Amino acid sequence: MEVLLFGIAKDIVGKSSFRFNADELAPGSVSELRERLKRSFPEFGKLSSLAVAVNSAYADDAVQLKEGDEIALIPPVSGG
Amino acid sequence: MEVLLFGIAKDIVGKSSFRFNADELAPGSVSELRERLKRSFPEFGKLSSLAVAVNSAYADDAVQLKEGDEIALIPPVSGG
Amino acid sequence: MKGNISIEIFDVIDTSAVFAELSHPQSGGICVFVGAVREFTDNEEVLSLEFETYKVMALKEMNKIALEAIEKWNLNKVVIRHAVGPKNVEEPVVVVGASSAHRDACFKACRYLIDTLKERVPIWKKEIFKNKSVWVSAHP
Amino acid sequence: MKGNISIEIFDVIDTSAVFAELSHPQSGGICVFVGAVREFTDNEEVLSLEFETYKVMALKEMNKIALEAIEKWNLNKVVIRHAVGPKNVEEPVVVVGASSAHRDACFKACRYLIDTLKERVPIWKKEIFKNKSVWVSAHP
Repeated sequence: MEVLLFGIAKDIVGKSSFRFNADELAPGSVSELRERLKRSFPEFGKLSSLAVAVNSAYADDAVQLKEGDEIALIPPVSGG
Repeated sequence: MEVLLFGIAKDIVGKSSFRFNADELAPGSVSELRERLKRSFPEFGKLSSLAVAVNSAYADDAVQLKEGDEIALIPPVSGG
Repeated sequence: MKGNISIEIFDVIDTSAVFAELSHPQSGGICVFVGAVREFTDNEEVLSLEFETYKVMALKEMNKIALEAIEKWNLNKVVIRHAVGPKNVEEPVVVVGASSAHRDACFKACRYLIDTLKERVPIWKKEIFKNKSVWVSAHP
Repeated sequence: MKGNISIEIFDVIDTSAVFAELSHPQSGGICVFVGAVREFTDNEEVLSLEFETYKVMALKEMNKIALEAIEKWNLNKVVIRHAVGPKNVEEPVVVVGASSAHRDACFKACRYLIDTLKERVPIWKKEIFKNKSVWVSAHP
């Protein structure tokens, strides 16, 4: 399971994407992904917000993740 | 004293300007001009509004008119 | 004097350079409104429009409106342009624009420019239909 | 489907043709907002900006916003364009525009397009100052 990183999320992790090495270690839901990230990278907890997109649409905490999903971390947007 | 006419005012009078032939016949104020016009051309009374400009600025009824002023009738504007 | 003003009345107005003209190093926002000729008025087909102006006064009033907007919203630049003569469907007849540090000011200023122009600037529009022509707003 | 939509993300955005693109025989009003790079943020001199996007999602969100605006204000045409990569002072970074029968709808729609783009579209802006660079809005 691959997670795309943008903006400050890319700076926090130090790369533009990462993988959960084995499928059995992948988080089962958006909320689980979010929890795990904050544990591994406490900097995520300091952001104004951290949204998650699944297959290029905003996904709330309850959304289940499955192999093949395109997942992305969306730190506070600042276009325009 | 010359009075410039625009838009429907030009159509009502049938020309783009007119003069008061002798200075002693010229109206002394904006309100007098307005009254005289409505008497000579009752169609002016039917307009949504009729403003008067003296020297290319809106002038209210009390403004006095003198020889050499540039006077214009301003029927309802509709630019834009 | 803060706020650079460009006021013009032309036979044909060009919209292609307006953003470049309103650009300013301290402007994060530029808002422009263009009014164009519509095909229908109250479901009646408009063949063309004809604009007439009292040019010397129109330019003065447009300048006053620009100054009022600069004062009120602290604008960096203002453009007000109006076309005269015959105009066909889709042709631009008026362009107003403002640039400011933040977007709220330029949106409000742009709306003020067009609303006030329509109220005060001595320009008259005649709508030409198939069987008649009408000076817009002349009668109640 | 009423309402023609043009959504794009480019390295450089061109503003010169936007009014021609939004022109429509039933549109009497066209409102366009351009966001550009400002020289100062909180009195600190900005050397340049850098925009990054999650492009596939950004295009989808921009399309959703355009559809919402068309539905709400009965627009004839909508344009949403955003630049990515490095941008210097005065360069346009975003263009949003709407055309509609009357001016009230296109003004309100244009404001909605830019406000909602700033809230939802996955684009990130980094401000580059002399001694630091900052992802805008990242921290409270």
